[in-house]
Amino acid sequence: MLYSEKVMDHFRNPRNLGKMDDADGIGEVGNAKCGDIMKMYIKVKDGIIEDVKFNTFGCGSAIASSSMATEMIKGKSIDDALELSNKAVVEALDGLPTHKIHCSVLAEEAVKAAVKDYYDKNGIAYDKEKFAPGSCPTCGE
Amino acid sequence: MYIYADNAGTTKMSPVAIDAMTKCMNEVFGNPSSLHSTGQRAAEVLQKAREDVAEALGADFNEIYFTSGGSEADNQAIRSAALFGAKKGKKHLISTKIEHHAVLHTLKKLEREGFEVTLLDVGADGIVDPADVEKAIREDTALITIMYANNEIGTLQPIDEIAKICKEKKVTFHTDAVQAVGHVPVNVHAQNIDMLSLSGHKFHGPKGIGVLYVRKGVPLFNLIEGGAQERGRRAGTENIPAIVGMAAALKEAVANMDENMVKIAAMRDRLIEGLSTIEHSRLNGDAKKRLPGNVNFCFEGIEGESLLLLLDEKGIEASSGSACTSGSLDPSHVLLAIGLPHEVAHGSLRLTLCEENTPEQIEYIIKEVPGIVSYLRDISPIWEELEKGEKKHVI
Amino acid sequence: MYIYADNAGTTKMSPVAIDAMTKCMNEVFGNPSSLHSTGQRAAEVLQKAREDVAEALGADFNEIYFTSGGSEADNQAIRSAALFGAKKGKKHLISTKIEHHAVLHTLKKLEREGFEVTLLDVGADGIVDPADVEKAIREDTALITIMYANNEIGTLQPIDEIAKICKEKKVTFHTDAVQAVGHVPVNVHAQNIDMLSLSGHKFHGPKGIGVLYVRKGVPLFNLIEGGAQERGRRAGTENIPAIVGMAAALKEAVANMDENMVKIAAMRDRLIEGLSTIEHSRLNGDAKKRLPGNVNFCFEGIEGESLLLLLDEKGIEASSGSACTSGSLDPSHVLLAIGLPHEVAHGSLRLTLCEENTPEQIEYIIKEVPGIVSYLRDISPIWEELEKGEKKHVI
Ligand SMILES: Cc1ncc(COP(=O)(O)O)c(C=O)c1O
Ligand SMILES: Cc1ncc(COP(=O)(O)O)c(C=O)c1O
Ligand code: FES
Ligand code: FES
Repeated sequence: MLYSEKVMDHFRNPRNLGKMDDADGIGEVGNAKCGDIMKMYIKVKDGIIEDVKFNTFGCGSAIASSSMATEMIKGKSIDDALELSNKAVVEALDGLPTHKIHCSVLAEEAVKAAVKDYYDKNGIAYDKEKFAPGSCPTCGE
Repeated sequence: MYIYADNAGTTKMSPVAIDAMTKCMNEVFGNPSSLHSTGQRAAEVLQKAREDVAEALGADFNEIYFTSGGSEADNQAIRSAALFGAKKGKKHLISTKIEHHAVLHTLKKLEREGFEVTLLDVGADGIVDPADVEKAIREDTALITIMYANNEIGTLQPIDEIAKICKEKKVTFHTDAVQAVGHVPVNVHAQNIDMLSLSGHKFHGPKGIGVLYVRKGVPLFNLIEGGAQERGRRAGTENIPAIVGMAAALKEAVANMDENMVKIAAMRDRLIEGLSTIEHSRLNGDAKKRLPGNVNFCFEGIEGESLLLLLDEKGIEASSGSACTSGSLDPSHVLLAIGLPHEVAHGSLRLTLCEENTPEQIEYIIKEVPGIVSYLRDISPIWEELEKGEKKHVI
Repeated sequence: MYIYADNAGTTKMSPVAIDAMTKCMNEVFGNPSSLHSTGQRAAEVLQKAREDVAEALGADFNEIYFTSGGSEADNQAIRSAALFGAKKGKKHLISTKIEHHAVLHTLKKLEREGFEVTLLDVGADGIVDPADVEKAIREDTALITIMYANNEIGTLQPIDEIAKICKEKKVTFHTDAVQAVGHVPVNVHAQNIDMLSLSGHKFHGPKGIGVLYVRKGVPLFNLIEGGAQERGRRAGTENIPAIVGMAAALKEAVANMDENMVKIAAMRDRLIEGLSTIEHSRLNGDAKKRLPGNVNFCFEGIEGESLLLLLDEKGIEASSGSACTSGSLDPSHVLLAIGLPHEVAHGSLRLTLCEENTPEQIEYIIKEVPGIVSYLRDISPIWEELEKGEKKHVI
């Protein structure tokens, strides 16, 4: 099988799927041209990500990666969420095919983008370096 | 319900072909180059299969070269015509933007070797205009290679007109007929085709075997050097069981073609009708000038791979021009060539039918697809923008 | 009695291989590039076969490239090494005079394209001297390709020594092991082999399928362009049934190798002993450093084809280095390379055994050959001259 059981589980039954009307931060990454867009919503209270939701346009591994990423940051502090790496997502999914690794990169970036939006909206200062618009390893965008 | 609707990807071998092949593996194992009885028996069986294949194509038996499949046949035909052209100073090759990669990548390589390649556009209907072919021909054109039927959107190209132009202008004409042979009538002599490629596994025959037809008088160069098999033009011990299996499948396909075409086209048209009710969807490729079994749709706002995986869960096996399925991230070059924007090209679904499919299966597909499309649109950020009017619908 | 003794020509498929293949044709018909269950099932089966083949060769699975046979593998390996060599200004290729035509003709073609080819002599025993290989290496040597075992006279080449020299001198080493794999131990990593070709039908597997092993780090160019199969290095829908059949046959051959080698070599040695009693005959190739199943004799004063036809009448299926069997009139380049004069080279007989042959069959052959040889000598004007002393016996 192309995908692990974990990937298929998260693809079939995505966790935290949907929109959030009263989100504190929204991040959207990816690009329709190359076939993948992730939109992530976070609800933050006292520096803790209380709730998270996502919508994804993309392949099986894009949907599974976003689902897994939301699960990994839900209930965590923002600092912890910012530590989430695409590697951790891939590991949690029991691996991804090589040409699908970029989907996990998008998931990592979606989390960062949502946090950045939250910081921007609330006038919280942050280290711009950390949020350097990560160029996609695959398409360079 | 289990539905195999990826017959353009590959087909299930017919029992007739499996039997012919298994019988051959057990009884006709000889090397046809060997002088002894076992070898000569193999040589006879090979000759019979060659004649059968020739008959099915309207060719002479000594115009048939067995290859390991469609890709090899395409490579050999194009490289051969290019090399013989170059000897006469002709280094211009003409093809279309919607060819299979076996053709496109071979042309790309020849381009790097100093040939000039013109890739013709096709219309929004996925069909090349013979007038464009005629206009593209130059003094130094060595070859025109245009596929008989497209593997993604199923469009049938105006092969008769193109071949006639080539004949008049004295340019060698090759057609990749991998998707056509066994499905629609083909007669190489009547249609003035100089070279034609086909592949066994696309019409319920075995994999790893194909044919390059080369009209008598058209020179052929070896892609694989070695023994004197295939009249010295393709080395390697002949794959008799596969050749026999392919010949059996082709004979069967041709014998049942008229009947199958009507039956399959009816299912195709019903499927197109049913999927067309999904809003912001579109059929890719001309509705009528297409293979009897090909249905190819785009659904705006969704991505092809997820659609395929969810269909598979429902027992429906299909394919997509979507990049994600092939290990590359570029969407189908065919869908781009017919003018679809990237984001729409990512949301394609190809259902390719054969005579084994049933009207009940078609109704089941029509029932299941809309729900899956809706679900994927619901979770798609693009669809949200489209619906909110933040982005314009393309289809 | 019916005796098939042309196993170097091709083998009868083993029931295990036929079963594996037939099962696959019926059950695993998918295209491994397809995402749906049927396709993914095929991808799994393909991966398993790749691992099995790799294990049998002492390679990693991602060093295995499936091809349509030994000829294609030879062509791709040699052309690839030549092209990558040329990029670095290395345009010298080394091989031997006794290679298979798949190698020799590819080299000949490269020569016409501007490469320089050194074809090493072999000794009267049919074996190349590693010292000659070492001496032939130049600064601009891109490739050394030397067969593992010769297909006509069965001689085993000093592959370990040659590969070691190549490793020291940093020259890519390819070996055509079509006649060796499945018959004698081969371990590509342990033996420092960079590239190796094999063919399924030489060890009771299917025809039309082979392997090119390419060590990790050695660049590989495509002979067949198109889809991204075989990690982008060999286009064409994977021939899963044949790959599975070959893997099954190879596993079986390797598992029984020790036992078979002893059994077959004993029959070989008895056959050599028996045929040696015929006067003015000689064994071609070293008596010990040869494939367990290979017996190759020359009988002065007769011509190979007539011998084969008469043997066939007696139920003995064999082959000959004789020209007539291959459509060319030149005697075997291998027999000439070991120093036989033309007239003797025409009178050769190759009997190649497998584990299916029996000691009774060997005795039958030993009983029948002398009479046929005598008969042909009786009707031969050359023999008359030899007997009268007008010409000198060569052997
Ligand atoms: C030494 C050798 N190399 C290459 C080949 C070619 O193999 P195939 O006929 O499978 O292409 C053969 C057999 O014919 C052979 O004996
Ligand atoms: C149009 C077309 N050409 C060529 C090929 C290549 O055929 P094969 O996979 O048998 O090499 C295919 C199928 O994959 C095809 O659809
Ligand atoms: S953003 Fe999707 S591949 Fe680069
Ligand atoms: S979204 Fe296409 S590869 Fe992941």
